[in-house]
Amino acid sequence: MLNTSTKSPLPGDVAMWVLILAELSVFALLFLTYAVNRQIHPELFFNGQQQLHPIAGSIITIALLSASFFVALSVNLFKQQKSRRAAYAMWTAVSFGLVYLAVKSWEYQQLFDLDIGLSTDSFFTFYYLLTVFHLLHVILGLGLLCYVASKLLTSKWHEPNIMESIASYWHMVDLVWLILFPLLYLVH
Amino acid sequence: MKFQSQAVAKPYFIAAIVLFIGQIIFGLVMGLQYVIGDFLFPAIPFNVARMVHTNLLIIWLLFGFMGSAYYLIPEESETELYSPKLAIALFWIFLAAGVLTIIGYLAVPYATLAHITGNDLLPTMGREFLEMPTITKVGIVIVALGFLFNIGMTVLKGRKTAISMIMIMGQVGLAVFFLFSFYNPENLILDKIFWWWVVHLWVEGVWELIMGSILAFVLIKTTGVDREIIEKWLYMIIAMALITGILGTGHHYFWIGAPEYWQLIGSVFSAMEPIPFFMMTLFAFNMVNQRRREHPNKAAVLWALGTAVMAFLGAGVWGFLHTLAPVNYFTHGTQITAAHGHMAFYGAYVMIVLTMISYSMPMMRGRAAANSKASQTVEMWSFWLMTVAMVFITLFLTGAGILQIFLQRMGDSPQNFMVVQERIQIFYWLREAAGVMFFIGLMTYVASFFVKGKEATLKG
Amino acid sequence: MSEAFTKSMARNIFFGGSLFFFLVFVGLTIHTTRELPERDHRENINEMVVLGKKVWEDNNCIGCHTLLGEGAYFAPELGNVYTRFGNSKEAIKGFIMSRPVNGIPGRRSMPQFNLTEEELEGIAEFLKWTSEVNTANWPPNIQG
Amino acid sequence: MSKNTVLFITWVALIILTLIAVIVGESSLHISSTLLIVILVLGAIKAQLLVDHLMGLRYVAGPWRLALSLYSIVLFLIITLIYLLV
Repeated sequence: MLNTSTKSPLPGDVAMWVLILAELSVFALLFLTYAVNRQIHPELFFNGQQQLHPIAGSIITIALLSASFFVALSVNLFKQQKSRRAAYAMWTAVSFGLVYLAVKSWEYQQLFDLDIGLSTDSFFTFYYLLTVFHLLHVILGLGLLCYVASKLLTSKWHEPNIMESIASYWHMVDLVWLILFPLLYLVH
Repeated sequence: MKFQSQAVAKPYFIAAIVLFIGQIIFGLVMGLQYVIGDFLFPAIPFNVARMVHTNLLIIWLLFGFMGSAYYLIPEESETELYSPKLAIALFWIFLAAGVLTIIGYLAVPYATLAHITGNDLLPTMGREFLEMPTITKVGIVIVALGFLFNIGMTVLKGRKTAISMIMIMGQVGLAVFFLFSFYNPENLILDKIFWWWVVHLWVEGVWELIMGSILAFVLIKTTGVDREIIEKWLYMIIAMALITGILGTGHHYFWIGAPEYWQLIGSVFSAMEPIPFFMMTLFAFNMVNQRRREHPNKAAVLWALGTAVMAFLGAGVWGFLHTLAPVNYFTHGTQITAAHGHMAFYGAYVMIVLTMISYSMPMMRGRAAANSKASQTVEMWSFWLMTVAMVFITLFLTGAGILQIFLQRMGDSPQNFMVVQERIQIFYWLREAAGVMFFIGLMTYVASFFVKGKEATLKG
Repeated sequence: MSEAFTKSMARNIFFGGSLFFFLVFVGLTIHTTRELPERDHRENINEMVVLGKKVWEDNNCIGCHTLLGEGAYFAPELGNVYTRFGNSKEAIKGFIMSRPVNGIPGRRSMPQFNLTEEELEGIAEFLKWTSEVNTANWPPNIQG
Repeated sequence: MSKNTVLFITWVALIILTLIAVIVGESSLHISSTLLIVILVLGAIKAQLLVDHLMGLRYVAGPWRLALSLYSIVLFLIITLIYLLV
């Protein structure tokens, strides 16, 4: 490396990172089981994937990526003691999260209209488990982001450890989607 | 002992050990019935011996947990127990309910016991681990409420530490999930699904909180490591325990009629269940390595480390052995399940209660911190005898299970259950021998309480 | 390595994590109870099946047998005994009735429970109903 | 370059890579193995960008960056092997 930059400390609390590693391993096990089952029933999975909407999927991916960008931006602004601007960045991230929720519920509505449920077939068991499980994590994450955003606006709140931990949690949720999206939507 | 009222735990621990002996005696009876089919038939048929064995286990572990709480909470809250008299009263009520139930199992046929105790009013009997009459179940709930009130009031008026809060959460969880034993629907499948809310959410949920808080308490006292570090680790361990354990219930829903998505959820989450036990082993060894003092009670430290390792082996490794759905399809309802059951119960819950007894009993019997060198040596002998015997029991039952699966479930000409049981008799003989070894270990453990000698001094 | 590892964060992870997963578990359990009817054919539960389950419990059959793989491992699995006995309730009732009071010398034996004709009919109905539950084609074969 | 601009560039790069992956993915009904590798490699790159810049692990001491980077790379690798070999 050109500049031997000084080593910075881990952003956020180790306790949160233990949770992040646990969540990532759960999703890894689910992804691997998905891949194996796809090879066992290739046409079932192919037909299942035809019901999905890649365009909606890509809007979701971009929304989550943008949310992650604004969360990271908010952390930077927070470190530069610009709490007010950090709060605005965080609320923007939350709004992108809401875009995700809207598009995701639209997608589920399409599937419910076709009477496709959790036990319809093996593909949709995986689809619903993976995406709903991820959705619940996003909802929990949005709750945390709203908490931080409101704290930033109101008092002289200065908790870098909590701020960075919540940001790392959100990035983990985005990382999971980054892997989930090509697997479920693109590779058919 | 900092507070006089902690001595209330003494009768609980004594009752626990006595009932433990009873449990192992009936374990030996059953072990013999596996190899000599008509042993004690029809006086004590296998199902009666089994009820006594499993219910004694649960009763004496509950005695152990309550005793541990009565010893731990006052010291953690730095105040006297709210009402020692209530604790003693509850002790006698619980002991009476337990002993009467066991006598009921042995004295009259089960159907008669059900009739006498009015099971028809609210039928909750006849289910594994919950065979006790409905009135005994009500008695247990009353004792639990009184117990929770007692320790709750103690904590309220005293210092609130993570350890005492986690102990209370575990005990409250235990009481709350026990209430599901009153739900016995006519639909067998619904009955089974919510039966697991009692059994699984106990042993892979709230009991891990109780176990964690006892282990943390003993480690703080024996190693002198800073409370902040120990409580941080404790929170992480029980967080992982509940995160993986709650959805881990799915590994019981594979073949009992529940939808098939449970095969995926159950396998994935229960595959992660060994992690909290692995963290607990790291935690125990780390704290002992970083100890700031040499505690004279070497036996208690050995029990604490042994608990962490055996819990990881029995509940973690042996659990993972048969938790994935494709594997469980063949091992479900075979001796593999029994092997896991034995080592998990001993490694996780029997040993943690013995750890607490080993740590607290010397002080409740008037010594400063530990028994004599001689007594501790005998106790350590009993530790190794019982633990090694349990490893053998588990290995022999695993062997029996593997052969059973091979003969009864695999291949194109699977054999009949009873024929297979004949073919695997050798493992049952070996298991009975290991059971006798365990019993010797238990007798050694009891003997260690009566070994005299000068008290080991408090060094450093 | 100046990582922060605070007890308060660990506590939050504990409370947040366990609550989150408990809610997910409750949600899945509710979904399961909605999907169960067409898997367990509860419409076939008549009063004989109910009596059969009561007889099963009052005589602690789970103390020796496994039912759908859960119970004691001393005696055969009974979840599919109806099919193993050739789909005949009479075979099941006959077997239970004919248990010798003093057992079989040197071998495991089922006690004589002296069940009434109605109780026998009930237990047979209950085992027939249990064998028709959709258990993801478990056990692996007829031996159970 | 200030931290915020690095973030901005990462964001734009991630969006572009996403669009490329979608175009590649939708180009044909049945994905050929080469297109499969392209998509999964794009996924791995995106994951690495996220871990390094958005998560901010680029210059962090300790095994954290390695662990997170390996996570996505190894996962994509195993999935590719499963898809190609099984």
